Amino acid sequence: MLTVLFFGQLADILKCRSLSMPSQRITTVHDLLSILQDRDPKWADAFADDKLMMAVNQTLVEAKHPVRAGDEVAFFPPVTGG
Amino acid sequence: MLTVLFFGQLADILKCRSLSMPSQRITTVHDLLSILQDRDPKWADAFADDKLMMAVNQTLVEAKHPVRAGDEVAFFPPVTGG
Amino acid sequence: MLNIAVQQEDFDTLALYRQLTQDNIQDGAIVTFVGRVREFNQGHDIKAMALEHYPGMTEAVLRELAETAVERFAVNHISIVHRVGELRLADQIVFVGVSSPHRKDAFAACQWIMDTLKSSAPFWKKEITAQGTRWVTAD
Amino acid sequence: MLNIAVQQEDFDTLALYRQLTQDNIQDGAIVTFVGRVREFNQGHDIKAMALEHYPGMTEAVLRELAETAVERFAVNHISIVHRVGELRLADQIVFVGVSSPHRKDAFAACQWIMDTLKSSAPFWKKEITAQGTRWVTAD
Repeated sequence: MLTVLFFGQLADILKCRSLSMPSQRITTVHDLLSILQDRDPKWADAFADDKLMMAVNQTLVEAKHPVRAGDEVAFFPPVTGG
Repeated sequence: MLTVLFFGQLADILKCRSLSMPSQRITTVHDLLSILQDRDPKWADAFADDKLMMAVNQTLVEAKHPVRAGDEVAFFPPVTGG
Repeated sequence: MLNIAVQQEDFDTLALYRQLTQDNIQDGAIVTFVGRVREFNQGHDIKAMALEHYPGMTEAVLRELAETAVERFAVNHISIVHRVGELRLADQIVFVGVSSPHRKDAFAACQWIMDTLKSSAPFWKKEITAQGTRWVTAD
Repeated sequence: MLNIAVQQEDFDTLALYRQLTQDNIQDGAIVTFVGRVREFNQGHDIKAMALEHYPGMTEAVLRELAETAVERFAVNHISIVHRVGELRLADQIVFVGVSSPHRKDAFAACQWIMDTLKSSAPFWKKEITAQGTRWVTAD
């Protein structure tokens, strides 16, 4: 299984902050993104944003980064702290 | 008359912190420097330092800056505050 | 000394400054940055602000920022404190303080930490204005 | 607000910070620099330090620095405090604090003031070491 987290405006748009999903057929963040986009048109739009940031196990990564069972994967808009 | 001030290591070398002198024959800081250098060999050496800084009426200037009766002229080594 | 904190409560700038300098006779230069909620952000009249973050990752990113700064610059002590939750106008948001034997390294490290924090630490600001709430967008 | 002081007594960093920020809701960024007497200066073991200055000119130069910084950078409040007289190891020497709506201007102005102060404000440091006293030479 994977733990998938959403933050900031993305969580508001999806009306979802976290979900668990099976890790079969998922070898990269990109694979996970495709599955999430297929859920419904609103999700498809939300994940089409090319400014979206992503992290695997709390480290920023690119979409090509590998994903394994047990990983925590997070998606969020550009950060605005400081 | 002119008020002439010395600071930092320069005052130590000259064993003098201030002096008054007539302003006749002095139209620039450079003229004043020449007169001070003529006082004795130690003064000549001290004022030959091309890193020496100078101020007229408490504003940093170059040696070509004009000097008038009543001015306060200061000479000092490169500053080391902060 | 690396001090990293993510907290709801306000921070005490003087206590953080003292922590950087006490028992520290090697560092002649201390630079601090404090970010506060200011009157106008992106043209809206702010009443308050809510700061969301990614617990766990936030602390890890700030710690790695501090560790990288120690490698890149001649700095010995670093303190980074970032608040989360609801903040009001003029409240303090973030403190970054560094100490170094050299003035230029202290300025460069403090500025690098703030710049990198702004682009990589997982915080998101929501503004609460008279017109409602809106997420702040990145520059 | 421009605050300029040349004084023998120590300064209170928190009070100076508060002066920059109180009743100030326009500035989200505050950068401060503190310079202190550190252990090794130019390879000598420092016991104490004496700071001479040019009374009158010092204050005028610091005020002009602050006025120029307000013209060159988007900064609203500036505080510059420089000590003179005898100082010991780890004592505070100088405080420069600026507040700005913008982080980059706050950093740039604070660093510009320190760099320019170092090259133009009439202060001279004498180190008191176990081997005697010696004037510090400029870099």
